Amino acid sequence: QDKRLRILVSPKGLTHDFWLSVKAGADSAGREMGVEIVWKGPAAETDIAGQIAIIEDYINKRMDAIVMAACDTKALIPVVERAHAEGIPVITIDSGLDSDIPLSFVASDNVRAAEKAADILAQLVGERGAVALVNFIPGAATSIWRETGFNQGIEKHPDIILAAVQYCQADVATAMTVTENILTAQPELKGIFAANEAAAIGASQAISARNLQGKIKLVAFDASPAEIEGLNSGVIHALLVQNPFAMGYLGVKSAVKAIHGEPVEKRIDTGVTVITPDNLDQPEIQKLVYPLGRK
Amino acid sequence: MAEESEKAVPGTLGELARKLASLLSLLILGGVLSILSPYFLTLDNLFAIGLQMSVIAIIAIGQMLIIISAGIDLSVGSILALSGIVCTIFLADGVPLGLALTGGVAAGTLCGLVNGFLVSKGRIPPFIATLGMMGMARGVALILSGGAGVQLSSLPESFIFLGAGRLFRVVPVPVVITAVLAALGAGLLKYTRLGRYTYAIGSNQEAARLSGVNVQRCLIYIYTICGALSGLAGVILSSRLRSGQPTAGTGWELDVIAACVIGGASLSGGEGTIAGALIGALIMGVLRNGCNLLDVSAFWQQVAIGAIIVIAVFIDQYRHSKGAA
Amino acid sequence: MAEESEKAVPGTLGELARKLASLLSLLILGGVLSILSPYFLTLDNLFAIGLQMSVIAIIAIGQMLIIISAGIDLSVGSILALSGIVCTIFLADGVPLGLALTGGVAAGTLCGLVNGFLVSKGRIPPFIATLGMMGMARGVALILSGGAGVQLSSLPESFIFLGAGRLFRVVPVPVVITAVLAALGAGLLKYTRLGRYTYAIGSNQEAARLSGVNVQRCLIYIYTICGALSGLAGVILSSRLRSGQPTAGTGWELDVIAACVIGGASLSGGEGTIAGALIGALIMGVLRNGCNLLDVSAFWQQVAIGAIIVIAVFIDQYRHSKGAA
Amino acid sequence: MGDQPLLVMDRIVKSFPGVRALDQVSLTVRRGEVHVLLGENGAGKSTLMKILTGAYPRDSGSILLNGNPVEIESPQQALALGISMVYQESHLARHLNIAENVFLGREPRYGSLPGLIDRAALWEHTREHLAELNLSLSPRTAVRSLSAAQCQMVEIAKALSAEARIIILDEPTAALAEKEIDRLFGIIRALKQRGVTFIYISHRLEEIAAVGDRITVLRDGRTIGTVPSATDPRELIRMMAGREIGELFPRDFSAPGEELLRVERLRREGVLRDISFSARAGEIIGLAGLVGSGRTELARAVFGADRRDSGDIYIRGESVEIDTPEQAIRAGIGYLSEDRKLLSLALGLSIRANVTLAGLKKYCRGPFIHQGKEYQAVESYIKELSIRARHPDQKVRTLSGGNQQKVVVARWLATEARVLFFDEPTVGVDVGAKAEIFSLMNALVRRGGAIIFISSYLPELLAICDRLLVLSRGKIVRELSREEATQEEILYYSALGN
Ligand SMILES: Nc1ncnc2c1ncn2[C@@H]1O[C@H](COP(=O)(O)OP(=O)(O)OP(=O)(O)O)[C@@H](O)[C@H]1O
Ligand SMILES: Nc1ncnc2c1ncn2[C@@H]1O[C@H](COP(=O)(O)OP(=O)(O)OP(=O)(O)O)[C@@H](O)[C@H]1O
Ligand SMILES: [Mg+2]
Ligand SMILES: [Mg+2]
Repeated sequence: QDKRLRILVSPKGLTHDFWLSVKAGADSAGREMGVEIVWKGPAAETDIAGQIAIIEDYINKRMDAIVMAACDTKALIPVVERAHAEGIPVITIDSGLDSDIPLSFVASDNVRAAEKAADILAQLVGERGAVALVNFIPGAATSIWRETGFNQGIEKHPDIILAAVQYCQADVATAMTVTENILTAQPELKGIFAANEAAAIGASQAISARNLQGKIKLVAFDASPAEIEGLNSGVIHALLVQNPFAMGYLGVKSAVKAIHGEPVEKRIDTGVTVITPDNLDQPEIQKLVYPLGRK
Repeated sequence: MAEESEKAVPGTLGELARKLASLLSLLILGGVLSILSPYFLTLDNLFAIGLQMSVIAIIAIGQMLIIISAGIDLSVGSILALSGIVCTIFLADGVPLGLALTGGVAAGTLCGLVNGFLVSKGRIPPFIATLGMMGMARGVALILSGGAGVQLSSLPESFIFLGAGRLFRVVPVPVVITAVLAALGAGLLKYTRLGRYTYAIGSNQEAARLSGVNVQRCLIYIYTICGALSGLAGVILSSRLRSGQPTAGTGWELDVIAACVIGGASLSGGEGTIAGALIGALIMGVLRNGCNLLDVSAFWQQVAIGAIIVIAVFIDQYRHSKGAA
Repeated sequence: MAEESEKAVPGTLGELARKLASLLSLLILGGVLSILSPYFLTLDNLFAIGLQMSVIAIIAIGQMLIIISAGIDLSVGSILALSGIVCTIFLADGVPLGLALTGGVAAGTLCGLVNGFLVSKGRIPPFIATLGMMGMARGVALILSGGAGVQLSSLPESFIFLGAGRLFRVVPVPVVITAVLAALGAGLLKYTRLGRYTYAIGSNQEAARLSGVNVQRCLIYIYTICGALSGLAGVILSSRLRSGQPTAGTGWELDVIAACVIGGASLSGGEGTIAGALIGALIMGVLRNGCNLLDVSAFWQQVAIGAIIVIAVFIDQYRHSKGAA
Repeated sequence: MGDQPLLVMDRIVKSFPGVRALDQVSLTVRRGEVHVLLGENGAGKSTLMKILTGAYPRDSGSILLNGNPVEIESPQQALALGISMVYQESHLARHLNIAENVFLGREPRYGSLPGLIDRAALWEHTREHLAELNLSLSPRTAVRSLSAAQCQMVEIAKALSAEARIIILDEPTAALAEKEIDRLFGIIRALKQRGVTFIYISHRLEEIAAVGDRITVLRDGRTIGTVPSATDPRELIRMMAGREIGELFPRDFSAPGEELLRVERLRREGVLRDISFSARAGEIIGLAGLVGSGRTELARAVFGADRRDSGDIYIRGESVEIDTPEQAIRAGIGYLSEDRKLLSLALGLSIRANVTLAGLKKYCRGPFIHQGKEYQAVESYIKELSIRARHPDQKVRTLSGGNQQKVVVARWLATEARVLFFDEPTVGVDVGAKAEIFSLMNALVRRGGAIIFISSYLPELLAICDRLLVLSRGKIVRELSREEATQEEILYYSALGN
């Protein structure tokens, strides 16, 4: 039989460029180190039980290591404990666990990044006026962290008020609809923070459909091609970019180390970079935005 | 319910009362919102609602046909996504616009055709056949797009016009398309054999068969039409979003079915009108819009929309039985 | 389909054939998987499937009752989440375990009771009543939890046991609970008045009413039972998840209904068994598990599951009509 | 107080939207009598009885039982007061078995636990009741597999088993043949001895004389009067209709023309055995036989509604392929089925949609329906068959039973079919309307059509058929010419194969 190591990489979701970049990073590490990567996540980011079932099934299939972005900080602890008991090392990426079992947590700091987003947005709108938050899934950990961070950030700017918070369920069409409605209800709105890719794309479509590009400042998370496009065309003013490629890549690398019994770093911060039209052309930014080269 | 139906108002008067009941819910809702929010009754906002709802409404027209025939189509949301992906992939590959649009709609039509075959020839209950298609169409959309949105580097003007254009600089194009399709659908139901047979099949399939209706062929037509409309809706949505989204329309099947039922359709078949589907879709749209305008928190919004759906149908039901008892 | 019912095999023989047909699908599926994957037929894996499916299966028992009565319950997933939240909030507040569990189940029961009232007294079609409840229960779950999962600082041993324990160190507790509830449900359907009335209502509601069956009360019981079972499932799930999750069970209503229909229920009522619900739930579970064991890519998995659901019902349908024609 | 009437319904009023179905109707029923309700289709008989059983609420009026006013708001209350009813429309739960239907709502209890059913007792009691009706069916037979007549017998068993003081029978014999009817009458008489009171609705006047004591006649939702059952039938008809009815069985016999339909060696496993016959233009052929003899099956097999195992069908001498009803209709064959509710009517749709369903192509240009032509045709049928309706767009569900039946008859008259199978077309139809239906049948065959007429009501068959085919156990055992045929003859041959 094939003696190649097999590593399960389980993201929270399968769609959107963010997770595809994580996959690209994982695959790239897999090729580099000659291990087989199995990419398997739940259909929706809210499907915690689905992720548990996947991890269980792959424990039963005797994977050599598990790299996962946990759909929930607590709920996956029991399966991870089981993996530990079976001697399968676990590494968390992007979204961690309230447990000591994962040998490493490879992620950026969502709260801090969202706080930074608030600062940037405040600066863009001139430290005064109403702004709105288009968040993604109510209840999802990342979504909560970003909302928390954004709120903390806004509090530091006394003349900025957060006028509306809506959720888009990580769906572009819904994001467009809620943004349109916010724009109707808040004619004085100065800026919007879109907390993930779907929210950003939907919000930018709504803004350009009303010819408000430039008038409404849009700051968003992630860096999908559509968002870069928005940055170029002036609808989006700043992007907070994590490094999903690095998460996937370093996650798998740490997993391989762990399998071989080598020590791994408990916390690896992959950082957050702010991209604006000004720094977009810099080579290191380009590498971040197009980890696999331009399509 | 058997009890309720026995009290049904006969003839056109009852139909009218029924239609008016859901229309009434819509008007009450609109009235309340215009008082509560100064932004509600603006032309911009009304067109925005129309625009937001047009995609749902187009699908609801097809879904209404299926519900009248006592079926159900759970795959509409997935078909919408698949068609959008097919269309945008074609566009991204430089296929001429006309061909790309046709391709998108054709993909939806094909899915509908398969649904129709499974239901009629395969005798698979519509719920299961379309549940299967729901998974398959979504899966194919994800496979084709690789899971990410399909971005278009260059956007043909006329493609944008489809979703974002305005006729005479005022009326959004999707709203116009919806109106035209609704008129066609209503005409189909009222003035053609297929329409009449749809009601007959939904009311008593065996009686229709024994009266010489080719039930299987009718069902295939109906599901195919619904697939085609979902496909068209997907193409329009992808024009609005300026991209193909493999996850678009997730969960919309329930919204669309709710729109039909709020608009007076009965899931046991034989009842329903296109006007009802439109009113139902509008009620859903106005509700969502209203909650956003009033900045109802997202959590309370779920509670409110759930409650109002029930209340809207309750009013309908109540007036209905009142008028008859 | 009217045609199908006419050809139906009379009496118990037909029932048996029908049951065997879905059992056959399950066995074929299991057989194929044991050949394809060495991991499938391990005790660990079989218990894992049982554990994963037990929550769905418990809800499917309740859903089956409702489907037999010609209704449908779309709110089961939301009720599951709400019950889990209520139970874990109580636990987090230091309420004794027994009370917290009761509270969770009671929340589900209450939702079911409201469903029952809306459907029976309010004459609201089940689809709409439970669609409304789906929004409301989910909204309340989100509000109570503030949108985040409810974390428990200390976890009572016996709470963990409920979802993760093993009876005699072997059989997972949820599997045992499912088996007991299934036996009770099957007994209810077969040996009690309520059970027979459920079939009668689904078969011909007006006939049941005219025979002196208190249709409204029966419906209230049935929806309440389904709510209670969803609540219990929610409590078990929150024990498995060691937290309350406001988004748990999203979209599960379709899985549960599919399990029932695969297991031989008809959405037009009057047909179905608890054994069928279990087999249906198992088929769904084995499918998912099998796709994981075989490393089917997630997107293809959606296609495959969609296709196999259709095929499973097709086999059922085919054997059914074969046996009768 | 032996003279006090058992039941008094006093000035009952009931309106449906747009129609006053009952206008101050009064009814007095004595203890231990069989009280007949008579009236044209739509007169209000069923509605009055549904008010008595709590199936409908009444608008005003009062009900006295033993002189005491009672409120009956639900079927449960009526049952508790000892009132049970066989409804005109079948009300069986098709997914349950016979025993469960017979005792639905009154299951024998098991032990002290609430809600448990004593299944052994359930089977046993049901078996007794079935035996009483001479029905050789297992109590566990699923109702969906029963024929219309068997269903009707089960409904009767259900009403009788309730051990009620008042039993209402709304056209119980509509689907039954001679033998079953005799048995039913025997049971009615026996129960009468035991003090049970019956209210009996039927359109068969000679039945009424045989079993009834007194007759109350309704017309247009009003009470016309109560008379003894010995009253002259012509007088009864005059009371019902308010006018004289012409000939009851209008038919002019003439020499048959060319052969329209020929069926050869038709077989269907277990139901039909080697059936061959032909029908010629201008003929009405009767199909006689006992319940379950396969008459319905024969018609369905020729019509393509059921699969055939073998057999050829010729139209005007040419072999035709008929596997579906659609093909049959295209070949010019029609089939009016015996169960109007399950197999014929789209109850939720309008009269118009129902009447034109089978012949819709006639009113179409391409795929489009010519609504004007359609309305015109439907309105003319409503007139010809005197369907009591306010508008062609009225829902069929809101029509009285007999009027619903007329809609089905109109549907098949409205097709261009030249060969029509009429399976119990006169079920529940009043005397006047029956004459109208026969006269339309007569007109149809005179224009060169042929009708194969299935009826369990022998006087009808004898009066209007050119010849009769007697079926027994799925085989044609005898052909009788109009001259040869008598009731005794038919019954003799019907029983032959058994
Ligand atoms: N549910 C209903 N809604 C509206 N009208 C109704 C309804 N039921 C009956 N009617 C009307 O009430 C009148 C009386 O009907 P009913 O059924 O009592 O007649 P009937 O005497 O039993 O006739 P038949 O001999 O045909 O059975 C008819 O005009 C009928 O159309
Ligand atoms: N749906 C069915 N499933 C199984 N058997 C059936 C069904 N319908 C009828 N049968 C059986 O077929 C045989 C003949 O049918 P049927 O009773 O319809 O004949 P018929 O001569 O038309 O009598 P009827 O007077 O009842 O119309 C009977 O033995 C009956 O029990
Ligand atoms: Mg009647
Ligand atoms: Mg018959």
